[in-house]
Amino acid sequence: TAETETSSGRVFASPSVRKLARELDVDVAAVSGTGPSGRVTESDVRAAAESDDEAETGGPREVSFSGESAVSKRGDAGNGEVSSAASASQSAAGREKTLAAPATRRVAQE
Amino acid sequence: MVVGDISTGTEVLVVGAGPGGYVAAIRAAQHGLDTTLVEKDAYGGTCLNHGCIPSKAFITASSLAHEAGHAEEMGIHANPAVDMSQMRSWKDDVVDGLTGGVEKLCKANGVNLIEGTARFKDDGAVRIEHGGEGQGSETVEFEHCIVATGSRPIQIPGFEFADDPIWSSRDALAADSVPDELVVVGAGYIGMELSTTFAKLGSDVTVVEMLDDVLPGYEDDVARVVRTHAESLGIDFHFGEGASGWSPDGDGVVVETETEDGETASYHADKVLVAVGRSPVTDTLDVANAGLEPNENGFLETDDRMRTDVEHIYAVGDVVADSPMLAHVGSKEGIVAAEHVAGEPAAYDAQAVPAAVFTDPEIGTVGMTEAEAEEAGFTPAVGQMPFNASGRAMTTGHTDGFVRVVADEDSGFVLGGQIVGPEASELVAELALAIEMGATLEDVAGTIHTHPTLAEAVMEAAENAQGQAIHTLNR
Amino acid sequence: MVVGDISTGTEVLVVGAGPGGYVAAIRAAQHGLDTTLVEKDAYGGTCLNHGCIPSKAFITASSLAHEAGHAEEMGIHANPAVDMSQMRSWKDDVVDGLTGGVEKLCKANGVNLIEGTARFKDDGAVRIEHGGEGQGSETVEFEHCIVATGSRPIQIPGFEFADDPIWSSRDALAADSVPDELVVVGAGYIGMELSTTFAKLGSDVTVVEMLDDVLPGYEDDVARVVRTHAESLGIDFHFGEGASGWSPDGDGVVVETETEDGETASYHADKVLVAVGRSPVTDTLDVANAGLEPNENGFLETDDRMRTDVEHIYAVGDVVADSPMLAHVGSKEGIVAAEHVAGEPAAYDAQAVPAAVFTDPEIGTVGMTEAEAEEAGFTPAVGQMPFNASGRAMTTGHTDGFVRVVADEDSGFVLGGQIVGPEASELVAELALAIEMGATLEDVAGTIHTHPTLAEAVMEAAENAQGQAIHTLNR
Ligand SMILES: Cc1cc2nc3c(=O)[nH]c(=O)nc-3n(C[C@H](O)[C@H](O)[C@H](O)COP(=O)(O)OP(=O)(O)OC[C@H]3O[C@@H](n4cnc5c(N)ncnc54)[C@H](O)[C@@H]3O)c2cc1C
Ligand SMILES: Cc1cc2nc3c(=O)[nH]c(=O)nc-3n(C[C@H](O)[C@H](O)[C@H](O)COP(=O)(O)OP(=O)(O)OC[C@H]3O[C@@H](n4cnc5c(N)ncnc54)[C@H](O)[C@@H]3O)c2cc1C
Repeated sequence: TAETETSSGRVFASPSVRKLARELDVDVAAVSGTGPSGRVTESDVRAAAESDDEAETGGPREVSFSGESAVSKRGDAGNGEVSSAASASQSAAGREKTLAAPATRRVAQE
Repeated sequence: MVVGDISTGTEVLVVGAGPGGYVAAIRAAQHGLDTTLVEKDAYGGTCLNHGCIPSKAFITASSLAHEAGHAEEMGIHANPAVDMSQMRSWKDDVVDGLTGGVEKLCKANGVNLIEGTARFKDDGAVRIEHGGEGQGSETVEFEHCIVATGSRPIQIPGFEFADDPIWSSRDALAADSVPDELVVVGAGYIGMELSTTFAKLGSDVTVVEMLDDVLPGYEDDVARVVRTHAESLGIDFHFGEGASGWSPDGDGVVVETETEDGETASYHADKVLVAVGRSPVTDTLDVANAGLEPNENGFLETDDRMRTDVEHIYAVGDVVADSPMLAHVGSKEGIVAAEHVAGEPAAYDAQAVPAAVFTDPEIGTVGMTEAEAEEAGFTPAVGQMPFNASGRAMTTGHTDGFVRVVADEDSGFVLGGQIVGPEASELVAELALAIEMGATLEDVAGTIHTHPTLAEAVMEAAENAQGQAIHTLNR
Repeated sequence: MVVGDISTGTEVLVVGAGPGGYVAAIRAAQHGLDTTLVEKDAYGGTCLNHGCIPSKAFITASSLAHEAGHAEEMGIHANPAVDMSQMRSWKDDVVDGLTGGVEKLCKANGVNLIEGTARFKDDGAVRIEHGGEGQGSETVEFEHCIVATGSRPIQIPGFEFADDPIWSSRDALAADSVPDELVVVGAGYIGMELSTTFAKLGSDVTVVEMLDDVLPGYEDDVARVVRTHAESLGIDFHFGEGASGWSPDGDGVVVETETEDGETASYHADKVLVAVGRSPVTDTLDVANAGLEPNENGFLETDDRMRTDVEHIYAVGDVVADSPMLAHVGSKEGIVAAEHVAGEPAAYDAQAVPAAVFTDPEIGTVGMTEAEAEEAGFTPAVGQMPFNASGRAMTTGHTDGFVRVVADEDSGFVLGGQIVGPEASELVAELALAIEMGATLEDVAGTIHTHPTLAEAVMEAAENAQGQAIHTLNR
């Protein structure tokens, strides 16, 4: 199977985010992720669809990880992830959960 | 051996070497802290010596014997004979291997091990009495202490575990013969696991339970699958009855029970297993001397860093208030406490705590039920996959039960799962990760699952919640 | 029955009702498309009738019999007798239940079912010849077609499946007696699964393999665990030998083999199972008439929407080029094709395809190996947990093998996992989800895993990769 979107490498985004990217016609491999270690989140894809300039942000291997960018992103990552998740389920009044993964929450605590 | 009273110091003192304590000690040592672990009895605590491990060993072995004896349909004709004392010594070997391993791992990570009973002198030191006559005692000063003293089985009036025919779960797990008739008081998870085990080994099992169903706390349809199967193994349930006393009768005993309305009944038995719950242990270590006050039920209260009211004293495991009395919860709490002492940003912030019951079939649950999701303000989207529609389940002959996934309708976020069926204890791991990762139904349904596996049922339940299941009809 | 040549039309025509085709048809119908599914042989295809399902039924049953007969250590004394024709009819019942289910699910979802062999007339119509004499034929015009014609076992020169002593995997799975001596040609996953099964049922098994190890494609240390255990079951391996011919010998046959250097050997057998691979089926349906050209190995090439070069004709399942020949891959491809026809934003974009081998112990793999991660430019962080350090594994007596997790050192992202050991096929599901979600080692290690379960080993392997394992020494 030829994988047009992923042929050049691993994409660190969940199946639902990748589907959203197809729906919004965004090349997920070219989106800079703001999730932990550069994971591409739903809000990243929506932002890319709006700004419509995702094509310039480079290939998939740059997206994702390592180096200072990832580390500096980590700081906001926790909050970013939490707030995007929270907005996705605003109807759930009184929800105590934060919908952030274990590593993200740890970063938030840091 | 050290005799007399010498005094040493340690950065972290851990009291109790169960899954709460030994994990805390190892992790503390991994962070470079000078760590001392005191255990009065046996490394591994209740879990390895008298709980999780021996029970699962007996469950697995008794299931193999039972299954092989009931597989004519598959073309397998066997009439297995069980040598209980051999089964018990195999189980002992398993336990010894693991407890020996815990000791080795502690040492290899640089944990100082002390055998003895620790009692607080004040909030900065314990006195440790070594086991056995004339072994002396020593004082250990600590900067931080982690209390991991666990729990013990609750006794009910009239039923003393010291009496030979009255079994605690610990006694049941040390059995080297199979009682002809066994009365089990209590149909919680420990009572149900052991009832099933002894029924498979050939005991005539009668279960007496005050409440009106097995496995209180589990949803009706989940408990029903287990109860129905237990009944098919010949287990006789009496709900709404409390055990009020017993008397010797020939070689065995007669157990009397009473309903709320005062009706009585009696059951003959060779042994009576009392499994009505467990209470926290704080009386072995004079907590008051350290300024700790157990709550009205005897538990120690903590914050999410596992600190008690006395900031540098932590509590983890079964002794902690408002926390499920489960080994893996204790271990997680131990890790949090150790890392917090080490200055790491750890907290007990699990979104989802999986739990398993090793009955036949097993139960595995994690996160919210549909009712809990509603209470929390979600509009639940619920999907289900019965194992009788699973190819893998059919090829094993175990098709009772189902996987249920509970999600938030709006966002699709997975909130919980209830699994009853083969390998439910293992299958729940994927849903725990899904919940912790903030995965949606689409993520679980969109992840390729190996065919033919039971895990496909998790995917199918997620698809069903979206109205897109392949192997079940969608509602 | 329709006789004569009438012509009807359909929006989606699916050819072949294996796990690729029937899943595609159901999903297409769920999206409201007028869908027709043609099958020439049996609903469920290879997988349900002659592959995944019957093999797993035999594997489970033979394992139960074998295990019960070898559990003296646990105190279980049994000498199970296997009635192979009864085992076979139990297996047939399982298969019938599932294939009947597939038919019902198709109908319930509104799929039109046609029995017969479809051949392309052109790129807009097929002619379907109904099975059996005088059943006639019909023409069906389609807007979109999904080719899901699957694969068949490869024959090697001199070994015709038509000859009675020569078995394809399909023949082996229809056996109603156990051969005293079985020669298996090929040590790939099908050969290894069936060798193990028949060895457990009592056959003297000899495996002849051209390459120099079992399970080509799997890492050495993974394959070794399976080979060593297979040897302990008495399976005799001969590597570097190809089967060159056979001749009758008394009631049985003699199989001749040859090495590259021309050395020969011969083995006596009652049956010879040839399991050297499978080739795609495109010759049943005159693909050229539709303008399709299989590649040099006979597969159809597709894009990530499963479209062939002829845009409105899709291919899914074993017939697709560069795609693992696995049931769950076929099903996923079927879903993608159906949803793409329906205008959904679907694509085959799996980051991780799990695969299992149901040997003893099982293998479950997903994503990248350490070597593959290096090749892809990552610096791999690798963690491992041996099952002999797992409490749950010890309580089952199955402690061979390990869980390995491969991650990216810098980011912590989980890239792959290799599991060999008990329930490996199930355990790999959690790692597949982890990879698809972009989870890090910390996410997996930070998720609470139920004690005592085999799934804890996944968590421990992730901790080990971070240098923080509790139950193994960290490197
Ligand atoms: C039959 C049975 C089956 C179970 N099955 C499961 C299961 O399948 N899964 C699961 O998650 N849980 C199971 N549990 C529960 C599990 O055993 C407990 O949750 C777990 O052991 C709690 O761990 P802990 O470290 O808090 O305490 P414990 O394991 O109770 O360990 C406490 C240790 O502290 C020591 N100690 C106490 N006071 C002192 C002192 N003053 N000085 C020195 N040492 C001291 C004790 O000797 C003991 O070794 C089961 C329990 C039972 C009884
Ligand atoms: C012994 C064995 C064990 C296996 N175990 C596993 C396992 O554990 N896990 C796993 O993932 N995979 C396993 N496989 C592989 C699995 O069976 C295949 O990957 C899967 O069946 C492929 O599905 P498919 O839909 O592409 O094709 P198939 O299942 O081969 O179905 C194709 C169907 O198309 C029909 N057909 C062909 N031509 C026409 C035509 N012209 N008109 C109408 N109908 C037509 C055929 O009759 C057939 O029913 C196993 C295979 C074997 C042989």
